[in-house]
Amino acid sequence: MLISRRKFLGSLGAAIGATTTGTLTKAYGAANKHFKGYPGSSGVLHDTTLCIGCRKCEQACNKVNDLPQPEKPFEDLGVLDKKRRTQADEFTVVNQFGTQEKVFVKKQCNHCLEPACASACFVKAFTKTPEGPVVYDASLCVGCRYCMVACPFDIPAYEYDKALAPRVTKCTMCAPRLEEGKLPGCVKACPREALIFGKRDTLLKIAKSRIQNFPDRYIDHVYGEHEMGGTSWLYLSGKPFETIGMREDLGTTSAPELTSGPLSAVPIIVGLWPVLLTGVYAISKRKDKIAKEEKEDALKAAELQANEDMNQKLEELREKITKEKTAAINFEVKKALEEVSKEAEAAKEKEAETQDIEESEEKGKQEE
Amino acid sequence: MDLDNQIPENKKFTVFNVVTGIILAGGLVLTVLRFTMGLGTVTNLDNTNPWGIWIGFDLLCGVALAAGGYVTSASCYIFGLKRFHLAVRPAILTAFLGYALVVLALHYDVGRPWRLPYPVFYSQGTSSLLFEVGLCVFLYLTVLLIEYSPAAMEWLGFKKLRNWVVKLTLLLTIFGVILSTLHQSSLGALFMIVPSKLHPLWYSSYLPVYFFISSMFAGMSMVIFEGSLAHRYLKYKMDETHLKESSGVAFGFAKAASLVMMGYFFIKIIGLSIGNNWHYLFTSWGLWFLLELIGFVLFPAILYAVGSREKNLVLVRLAAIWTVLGIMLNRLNISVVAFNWHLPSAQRYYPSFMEIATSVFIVTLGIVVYKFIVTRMPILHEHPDYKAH
Amino acid sequence: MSKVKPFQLIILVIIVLSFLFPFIGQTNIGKGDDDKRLDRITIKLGAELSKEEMPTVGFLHDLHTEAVEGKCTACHIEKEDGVNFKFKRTSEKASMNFYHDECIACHVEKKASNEKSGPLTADCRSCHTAKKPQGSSWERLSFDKSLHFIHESAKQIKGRDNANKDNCSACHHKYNEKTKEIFYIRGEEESCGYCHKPEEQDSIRPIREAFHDACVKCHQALKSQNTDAGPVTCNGCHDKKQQQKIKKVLDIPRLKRNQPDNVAIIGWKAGSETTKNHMDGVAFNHKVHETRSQSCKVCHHETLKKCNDCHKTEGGDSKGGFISLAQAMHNSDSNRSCIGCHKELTKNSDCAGCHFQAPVKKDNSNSCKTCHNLKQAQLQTIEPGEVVKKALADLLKGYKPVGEDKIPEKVVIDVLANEYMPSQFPHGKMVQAIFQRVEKSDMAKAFHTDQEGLCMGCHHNSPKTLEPPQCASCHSKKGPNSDGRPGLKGAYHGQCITCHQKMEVKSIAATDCAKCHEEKK
Amino acid sequence: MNIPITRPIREIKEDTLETTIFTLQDFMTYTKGITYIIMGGILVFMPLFWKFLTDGEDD
Repeated sequence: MLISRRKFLGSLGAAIGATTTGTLTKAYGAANKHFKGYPGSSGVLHDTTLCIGCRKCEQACNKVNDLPQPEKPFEDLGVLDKKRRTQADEFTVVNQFGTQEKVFVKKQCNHCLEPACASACFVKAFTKTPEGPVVYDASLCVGCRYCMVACPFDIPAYEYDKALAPRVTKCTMCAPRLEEGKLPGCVKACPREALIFGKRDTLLKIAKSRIQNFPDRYIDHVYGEHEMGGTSWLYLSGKPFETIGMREDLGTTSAPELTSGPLSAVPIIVGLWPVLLTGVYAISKRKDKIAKEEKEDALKAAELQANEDMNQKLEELREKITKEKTAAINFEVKKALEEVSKEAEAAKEKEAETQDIEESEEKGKQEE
Repeated sequence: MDLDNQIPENKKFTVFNVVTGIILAGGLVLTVLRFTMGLGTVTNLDNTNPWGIWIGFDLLCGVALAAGGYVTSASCYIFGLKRFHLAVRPAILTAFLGYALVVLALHYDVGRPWRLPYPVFYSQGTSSLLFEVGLCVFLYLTVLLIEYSPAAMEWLGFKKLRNWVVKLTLLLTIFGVILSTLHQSSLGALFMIVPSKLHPLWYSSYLPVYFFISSMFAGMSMVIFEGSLAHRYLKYKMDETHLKESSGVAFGFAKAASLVMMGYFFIKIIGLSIGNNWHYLFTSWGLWFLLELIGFVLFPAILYAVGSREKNLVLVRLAAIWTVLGIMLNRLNISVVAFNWHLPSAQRYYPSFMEIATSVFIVTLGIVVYKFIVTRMPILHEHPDYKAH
Repeated sequence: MSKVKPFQLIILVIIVLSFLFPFIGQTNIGKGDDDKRLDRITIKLGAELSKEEMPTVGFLHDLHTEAVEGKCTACHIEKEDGVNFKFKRTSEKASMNFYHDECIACHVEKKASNEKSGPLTADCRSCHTAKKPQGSSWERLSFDKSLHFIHESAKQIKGRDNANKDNCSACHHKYNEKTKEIFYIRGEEESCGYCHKPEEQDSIRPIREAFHDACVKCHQALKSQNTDAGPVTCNGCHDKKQQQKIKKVLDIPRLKRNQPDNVAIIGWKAGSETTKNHMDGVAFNHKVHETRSQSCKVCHHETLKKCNDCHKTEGGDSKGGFISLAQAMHNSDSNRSCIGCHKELTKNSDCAGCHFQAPVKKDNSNSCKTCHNLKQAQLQTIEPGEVVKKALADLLKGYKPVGEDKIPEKVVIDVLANEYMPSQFPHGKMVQAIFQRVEKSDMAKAFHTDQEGLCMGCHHNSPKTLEPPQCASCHSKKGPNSDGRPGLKGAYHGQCITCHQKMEVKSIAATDCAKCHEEKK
Repeated sequence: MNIPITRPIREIKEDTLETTIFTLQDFMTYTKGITYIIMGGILVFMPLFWKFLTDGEDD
């Protein structure tokens, strides 16, 4: 399926606009997004039944990529006795399998349609080009080696001996040569045409017709047609692929598909967590507030109670005092009336007592 | 009672100083080696095993164990559990240092460390989970720095700025939780791309969830563990509240960790069932998996439960150490031990002495810086000027 | 912190183990071949074992034969002319106790006489080991033509039918269900497997039992008479090394079972007047095909009946698995069919050089005629045997040689010469080598009607001619075509290297470039 | 076989500014790029909105 989109203009508005128009005009459901890779992209068909293990491809690769000369010359076929993998200075290796009937298999980057290295790279140092090759841009690479972890075919290698600017290296399908209209170095060098360069679709057809024409010669499977979402490099074999060092348990799910799940979970977290967390915060805050309010209410109530109690006491006191006063006055009046006729010295003493009572009365008022 | 700048008599040749001195000196030699001779000289990494313990231990374990920062600040500020307040600053500091060291360790591991800002500022590989990890770690490190800064400002006496930053606490905490959720889980999701390389018992579509959930109890255990260490060696730096209430923090986290670990145990079983990987349990890999799951998740979970019920601090601390080891085991299993499991042992990775020494160097560096800060800044006690929070 | 506490120690050990694990866990402890024996008989009592039961016993027969010095009667009950092959009983079922009693009794006896004895009562696990045996080195013994002839011609073997001098009736028999007796009819011998199936069927003994009973019993009997006898131990027949020691007779006289020399295989009822357009009949040389196959079974299944007894011309019936005669003869996936077997023969190193390179496609109309060469009319007039004989003779007459002067001796291949010098191709030598290989075989000569046709092995896709077009006419110098046709370089190398590989021309390695074209200096 | 290498397959139609995505990898990079921007927007917007939402209340 092809998805139409507006060119990414970099602004949020345009981006949102693009997604909405995309969904409105084309109305593609999320579940049926299916990408078939670049139409007309190139690849290489490796027919392992034809390979004679001459290492001419390795030699050519070494030459066109200006790699350092290996310890043992390419004519030394004893190298094949040991299983090898791609290294920083060997973009392709030929391995030998079987003891009686020997099978030779060339190993290099398979140039996946959905490359795991590109999916894993956090600086976009890997690109699947529309022409087919997966190319690497050393000027972006940080050297984290996640691409090497991600690659299901164990292809990318790393310049471990370089201290400061190590690169990840791998076969480029000779992308620079392709641009000049030349064939990849290995394909050109293969004397047996065990490597054919062409459009991937064409190669698939050729591979299938070979299987049909020579059913005894081939395993009925084109390796790379669907493996890890399909690869630009395709393989034919007469022996089960598992026995010639090619994993058959990789499945057909491509790397971007494998990671799309967790990647799509991320935005949801950013959307939900603020809501959830502020919600929790608000609830806990509110709980605190209620608790505080309740506490304050209780305090106020207690205060109120205390005030009332005091007022009552004061009232009682006042009443008592007033009563005493009146009683005293009455008593004094009575006494005065009774003793008016008494002596003048005795009258002076009584006056002082009355003054004392008045003072205490003033004190009570001040307290109020 | 001024706890700041109260440093014990300056004994130069204590055991601690001598040992750390040797390690740091060795680390410097290794640093020179790494940046002059390259990764190939210092590490046992090769093209088939591109990630070793610098990623498995320094990055994965480092990030998981530094989760104490978001766990503690979230429980204090968002969930309003005020009793964890005294644990927030040490936790934030450890988290900050932890992440800073993770970034430091990455400088050793990646080929061109000066390009580490590239994914964020220059060329965004948005389809990569490592991009998400990078972006979040970068942002979270910033958040942690700001969260930690009041302590430094109190020490330096920048009163106004400090008060302004403190007002951001809630916002930063929420940011911290979001960012932590993202990158803790993304670290697990890093391995989603390699179903063909990681052993099926560890590979699961729930990897991100496992990493996130386990980071929670990793963080809590780390806070308890650090607390017990600080209690032992930095007691003189603690104020009364700390001394009185730190066991409360331990029991609180013990209870929480125990609960989360039980949940984690069961979601691991669910993962086993969803992947239909039961038959692997009866292989030697299965025993190893069960050791991790039962020996280092279920067992410490029960230890925690018993410890918090009986208010047994020793048991809780033991459980914390156990859990921390379990987290390390889990992260190393995923990144190193069960990774490339199908390869013959000759092609497997085994860390070199220098790799281990570098990791030890970085951890030691962390302890030294922690000690430096804690002995000077108001981390384990409150600054007298800012008593009322 | 001065004293190491137990839990600190445990943690330390676990950390160390955790680092060592991938190496300990993944180290493969080599499994020896010691456990590979061929004489292991699993003693099974009825159904599947339940979990509570002890594992089955793997009984080593040869070990016991040795211990009792070859006396079968130590364990087997004697019956007329031989022993019963069930352990210490004739036909009744055995039980656990039975085995325990009988086995251990003997072991105890041995022990008592201070000889090396087997496990006793208490050593349950010595016999009942849960350890799975690491496969078996047991090999099926192929009773091929050579072995058949050895038995057929052995003087010490006496047939049950005194009327015939030969040995056939000693083994081959039929069974009368009413009288429950076996009898022999001359000329109707069949393969043992026709009645004796791998498992017991219709109360006919399974083939394994029948063979062991017949062979071992006879060998044992002959051995006791001190005459030259065949093997009596498991090892003797089923060990690969022992099998290789068996004498191979190469020049084997024809078997005598009244079989025809020549057969006319026809798609219509013999003698019936028919106007229908049938395919011509096939002249089949039965006699030659006999010498080419290891046993009659190769073509005839187990029955040794005529093909059209089961494979009827008009569609098949249940007896022939609903496979018609035409299908049976042309099925390219079966080694029993003409086409299938001949196709298999093209994989021989003498043939594969050309045939490997030829794609599977519909055979051309001419190829049918090679076999279908008997006209219906001829068969009605002349005696069929004679017609077939003549047709077969005609077949070989067709092979016409090409004059040597018409074959170029040397061809210089220089169209592509670039990195290397032009190749000096010894065309004549090559052609002669191919001719020689073809002429070795009558079959090849019959099918490749003339030498000119052999040229087309390399000069393929061209009509038969002595002046084929240049390779570059179809194969581009620039490389492969998008229809899958190889480029010139691929075509040359493909043709030469594949042929050398398939015809096992080992003197020239595919990677030895300079052998064919010198390197430019 | 010499197959001319076809150049820009990711054609950009000038009038509509439309391009076609052929690989899931490109699709993920593109959509995730936009999503990251949106995520940034959310992180800025939500606190402001929260502020707006709770401003009237006295804490």
